[in-house]
Amino acid sequence: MSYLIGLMLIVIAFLWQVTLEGFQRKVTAKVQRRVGPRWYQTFMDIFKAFSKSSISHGFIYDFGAMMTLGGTMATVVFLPFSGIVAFNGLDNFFVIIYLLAVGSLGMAMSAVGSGNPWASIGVMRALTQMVGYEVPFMIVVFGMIFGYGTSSISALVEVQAGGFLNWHLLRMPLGAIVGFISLMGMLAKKPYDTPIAPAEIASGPLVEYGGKHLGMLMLQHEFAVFIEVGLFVNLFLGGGGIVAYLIKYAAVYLFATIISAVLGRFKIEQVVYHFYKVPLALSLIQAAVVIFTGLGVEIWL
Amino acid sequence: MINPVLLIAIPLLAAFISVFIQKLSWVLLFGVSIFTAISGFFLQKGMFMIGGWKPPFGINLMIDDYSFIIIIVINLLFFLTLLSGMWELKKNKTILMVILAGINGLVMTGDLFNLFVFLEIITISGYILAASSDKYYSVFKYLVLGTLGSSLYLFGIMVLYGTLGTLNMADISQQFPNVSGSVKIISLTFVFAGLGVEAKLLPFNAWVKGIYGNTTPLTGPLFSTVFATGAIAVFGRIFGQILVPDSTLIFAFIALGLITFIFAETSAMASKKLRELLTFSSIGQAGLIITMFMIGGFYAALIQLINNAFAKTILFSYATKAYKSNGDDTINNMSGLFRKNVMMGFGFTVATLSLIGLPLFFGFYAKINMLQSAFALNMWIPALIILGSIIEGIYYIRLLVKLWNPGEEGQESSELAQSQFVIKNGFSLSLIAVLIGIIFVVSGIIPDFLTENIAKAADSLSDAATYLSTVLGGI
Amino acid sequence: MSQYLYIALMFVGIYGLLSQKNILKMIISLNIMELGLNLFIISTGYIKEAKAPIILFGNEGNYVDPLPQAIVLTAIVIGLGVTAVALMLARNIYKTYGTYEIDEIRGENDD
Amino acid sequence: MTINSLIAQGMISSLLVYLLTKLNKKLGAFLTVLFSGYLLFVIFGFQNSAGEVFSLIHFGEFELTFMTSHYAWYFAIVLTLTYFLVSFFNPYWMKKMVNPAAYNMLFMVSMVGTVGVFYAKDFLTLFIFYEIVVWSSLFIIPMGKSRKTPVIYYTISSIGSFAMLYAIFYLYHSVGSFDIQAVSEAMSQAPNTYRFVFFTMIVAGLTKLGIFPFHTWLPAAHGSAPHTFSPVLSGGLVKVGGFIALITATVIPSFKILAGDLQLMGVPFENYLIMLLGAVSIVVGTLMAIKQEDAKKLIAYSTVSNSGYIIIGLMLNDQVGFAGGMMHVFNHAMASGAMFLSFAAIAYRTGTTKMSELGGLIKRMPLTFAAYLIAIISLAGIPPMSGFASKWLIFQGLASNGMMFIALAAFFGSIGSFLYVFRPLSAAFLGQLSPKHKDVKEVPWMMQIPLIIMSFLTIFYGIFPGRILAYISKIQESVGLKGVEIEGTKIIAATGMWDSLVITLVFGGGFMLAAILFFISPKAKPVDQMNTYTSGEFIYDPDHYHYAKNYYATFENNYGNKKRVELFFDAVALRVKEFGEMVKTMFFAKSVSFSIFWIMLFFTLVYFWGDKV
Repeated sequence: MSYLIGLMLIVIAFLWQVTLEGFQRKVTAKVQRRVGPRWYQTFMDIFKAFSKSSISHGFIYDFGAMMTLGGTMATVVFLPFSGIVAFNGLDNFFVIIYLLAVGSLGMAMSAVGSGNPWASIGVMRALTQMVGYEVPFMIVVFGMIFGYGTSSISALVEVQAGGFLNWHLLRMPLGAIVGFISLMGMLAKKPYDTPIAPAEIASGPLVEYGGKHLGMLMLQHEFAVFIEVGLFVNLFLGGGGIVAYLIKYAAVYLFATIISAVLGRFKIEQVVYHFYKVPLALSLIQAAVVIFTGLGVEIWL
Repeated sequence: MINPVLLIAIPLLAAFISVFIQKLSWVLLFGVSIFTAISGFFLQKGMFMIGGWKPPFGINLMIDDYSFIIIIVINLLFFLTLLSGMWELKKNKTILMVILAGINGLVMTGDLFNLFVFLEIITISGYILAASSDKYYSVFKYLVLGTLGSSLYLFGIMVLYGTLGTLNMADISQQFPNVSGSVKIISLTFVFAGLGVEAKLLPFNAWVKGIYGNTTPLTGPLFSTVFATGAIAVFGRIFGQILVPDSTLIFAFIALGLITFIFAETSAMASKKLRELLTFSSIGQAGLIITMFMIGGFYAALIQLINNAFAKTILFSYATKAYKSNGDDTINNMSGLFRKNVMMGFGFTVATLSLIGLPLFFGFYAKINMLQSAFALNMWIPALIILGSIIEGIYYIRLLVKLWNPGEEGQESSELAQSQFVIKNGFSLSLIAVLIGIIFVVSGIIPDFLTENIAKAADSLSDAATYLSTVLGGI
Repeated sequence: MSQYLYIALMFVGIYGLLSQKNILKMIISLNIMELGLNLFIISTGYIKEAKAPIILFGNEGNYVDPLPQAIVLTAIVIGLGVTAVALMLARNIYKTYGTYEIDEIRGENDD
Repeated sequence: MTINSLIAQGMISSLLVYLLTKLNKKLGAFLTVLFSGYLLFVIFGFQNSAGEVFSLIHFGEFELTFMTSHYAWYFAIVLTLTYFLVSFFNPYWMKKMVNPAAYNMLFMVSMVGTVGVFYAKDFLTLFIFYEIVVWSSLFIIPMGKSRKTPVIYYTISSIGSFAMLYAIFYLYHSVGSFDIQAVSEAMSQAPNTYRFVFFTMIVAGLTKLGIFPFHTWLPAAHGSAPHTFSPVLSGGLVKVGGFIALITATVIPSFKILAGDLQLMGVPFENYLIMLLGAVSIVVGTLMAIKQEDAKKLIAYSTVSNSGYIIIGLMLNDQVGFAGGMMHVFNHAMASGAMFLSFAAIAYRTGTTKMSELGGLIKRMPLTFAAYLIAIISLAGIPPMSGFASKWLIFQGLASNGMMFIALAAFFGSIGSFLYVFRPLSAAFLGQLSPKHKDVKEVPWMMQIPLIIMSFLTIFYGIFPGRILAYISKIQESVGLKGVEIEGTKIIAATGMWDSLVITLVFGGGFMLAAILFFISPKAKPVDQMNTYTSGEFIYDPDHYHYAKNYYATFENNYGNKKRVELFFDAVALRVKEFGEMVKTMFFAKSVSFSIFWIMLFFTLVYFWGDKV
């Protein structure tokens, strides 16, 4: 049964996120005063990629592609989706973060396996960026885990039930800011799109991809976005019913899009420096507030 | 049972004869040495009057467990030294026999002035032997300091004589606690300084670098083991049993011992030549052992004394042989030398590890005993001992690693980078090295193998009453 | 009180060792020191208005302590030996380095 | 078979191995395989034994005794397993070794020594075997690339071991016994003594584990040791330090004895201080590992970082984090052992471990690649491998205590590990195959065995971590902690649970799904390695087309290149030497006047002071 729910979650994630991706491109276009593609353009891109012939750079190139998609899909299964949890109790924050890393590792391996130095540079940047955004985010969540004594995400959603005043967005505003900045980093949205920077390093990890390999990577990207935005919605906006969840999701995602549409790009060392300057400090303050004063957890309205 | 007087008389007689039959003097020398080495085990214990005068009026020899074990050790060491330096004997055979007589007398004597005489006998012989290295200025320095030291010692005992009217050790040890503070302090410091010159304590030992640093395969082990063991043993006898200092003064002496230990170890760390390194290590060990005697850890001190003596035999023999064969003893030029003679390497390594006090070797037993007796006093002395041991370990390990493994830094170790050095006439040394190495390992695992008699010796040193009754009450 | 004088003499010798840089002068200083010491030793056995400890004409009156005198005899002999060795060394130093001045000796202990 | 006779057999057979290696190099090496297998087999038989006492010898007035216990077995089995697996590499390295006989002998001695350390009943036995391990491993290291690093190793190691010796004798002085059990009982009455002993004794653990500021020997020694010995050093011997920490803080129950002390975040401040050091070493190890050019140095620095996790876990002394720390001992042994072994395999075939000189080896050495991949997944703590289990447990332990600064380091080290473990993968195995290494082959079958076994164990205990944790919970109960809670394949902590079997299945399912998608799509055309997007330029030299040097240069720019601790130690060493030179000139001057001055000064001082006598 759980496995079926998991499969269903994957399908939902696919449909919803790919659709939203289309809207996102539309919104970006509007901001930049272009017309933009149709909302189902992304579906067409993916299907087209899968139907085209492609080249392979060897075993690890193929294997990495499968590993990244497989790992990311597996992660989708564990993320609570508006109260639906495929495996009860296993929606552990650390599990999700680290399972997501399987996808990243697979992609990195596959990309470097192509033998193209641009890909290596892109992977280097992606990993470096990861060090930047993961740590502040994990510190914020660490505070929550201590505050509520649980690292299960659905449990963290439950404590926010009962109106928007209980959302962590308001209970832990600093943490929410950090979470959002980290989310931008996870999504590799501008100004944090350094790893793929098309004009600089020829799309970085994606430089060699075409055909079904590219299709799989696009899919992986969509699933990863679903997880990352979903994490933010669950942790800071209190999850909610299906409709509420999807609205929150769309709002967060489009908000990030709008911000990124008007920004430039950081250099990679600036990314790390930036993350370790403001968000890390904020996250430490937030965690300290939660751990030492209980403000936001025990002391609240 | 052998009368201890023979240990002094026979070498002296042989020395006298050897002057007339130069050609056969090596037979005499080895004969005498083998005789003393063996007869050390069968020495009759007790007190022996010389010339029929009863102590405290006459001179007496005293063989208690302490001098018994020291005699055995010293005569064995002397024999090993001869083996190691048998190509270097040349014209020194007569002097060596005199030294043997002197050092035996030094350890056995029961009279402070007699001790001075024996001390002078061996130091004068020492000057002559050391002069064979052609470093005359260093020997001159040794002579000046040695003479100064023995003069100070003589002054010290004469102050005692002036107060107590006796020079017999047993008599003095009985009366010493009752003398007034100022006499105590004057005599103690002068005797301490005088013996400190020979025992290589820090401010008094400027001669050591020039002498030990320029030794030959004969004088190296002779000075560093036979002389050093004798001097330190006498030091232990006098300050452990005869002239026991009071608490404040003993603090100064302990401090001096520890300063010697740590300062010398740091100097050794800064040394680039093998003999110089070993020199400073010897000084350090002397400081350590004297500290142990001062704090009353006789057992530990004796174990470490023996450990150090046998280890240094190999180390100095090897270092001096290396210098003799190649005209150089810079450590950096010796890389991979042990690969050419594994047996010497084995002995050297075991001796070194034992000296550092690593387990599986005899030195570890010494170290735990030292710590145990140091902790009985306070917490700082063991800490300083440990600090010194760390430094000592570092430079010895650096040495061993260098000597075992040829190779450029950053490259895999290989035979290609091996030193051009060779060791000539190394057979006897290999033999000694393996023998001592095996003894160190066996006694490192089963220390009782060696320590049974040492424990008795330590007891006899701390048991002044028996000493008194043997000397004064006996016969 | 004369003992203090002898001790002072001893320290004169030591001062000589401390200040002199000529090998021959150092040997002389050494001898001065030993002289002072020997005098001191004699003085420890001295008893005022006592006779020499030689029993020739019966044993009346006080004798000075004979032991220090014996000791001094030994010490003098030893001192003589030491001086002989020292002079031998001085000779050799001069042969090797061509000088008696410590500061001009090169090649020993300079590393 | 008893422990004491096992030790005796080991010591004797090490001599035998020495002689046989002199006779025939390969024969001796095979004997090390045989004996380490035998040792592993015998030790395995002690799995359920606890409290059995074996007497070794009388050492002077002391008696050396062994006692079996669960924690001893756990550490012993990890170590002997590492030794056994690594020993498969020995026969192939005999030709390259400068002194194979000594290598084999010391290999055996250090192996037997570790068993002695773990099974020691009293501190003296523990110390004896600890030092035997130190010096025996010490003399193997210079057979590799450096003659300086063994000295660094010995220096730092002896700081630790002598501090421990000091503590042992301090205890002996105040308690009158070396026995660990007796000391443990006596300490509960004397927290002040214990506090001092805790800090002095744990230094030995810290130095051996390579915890900041004692981490400098690890990269130096592990990086330059013979290739076959680095896995033992890193995977095995480092854990001896973990054992010392375990003895100091848990077997002597610091959480009970120091309960009256200031408690920081749920643990006594003493433990917290050590945890902070662990946190610093995680950060330092990670940052330094990221910038290494030599794969072995990189792995060595990763060991520094992982030792930080171990010490943090052990110092938590709770139900979850402690279990994580203990399990990390095993995980890291397997992972870093496999990483070092795979680079030993590479060095065997190519003669180098510099990442920039390698590349594309996956085509020539696929099995080595697979072993390395599995090892790094485990080391980075990514789910299906065993490394995740321990990291998860440590994170849970930290979270339930709210130790945010330590968690910061732990998170940073965990994410940072992705960076450094990926780099050798990318630079040595992936990318462009250099023409120099066109003819490289996979290593011989015997060298493949340990790689396969290590990978298998990593995966197996990744899927069924409960198998290890069940034993660890026994250990926890035996030292007075609450055992970690396991239900089937589920592991339950106070702040959450996880089931690695489910995760593996889901991951497998996802992978199958992706594979189906992959294989129903049109087939891809394989192309040559050099046939890539090159911005339209013609590139002909694979060496130049391989991105391997200064991989994270941009990231490194953020923290620079300052080895402050190394510089500090160098400065201390220099000062000691300068001091030695000063002593030489002050006390051993050419002129006699100097020493006469000192002698007179001595008299003057004594007489000024003398009226107090």
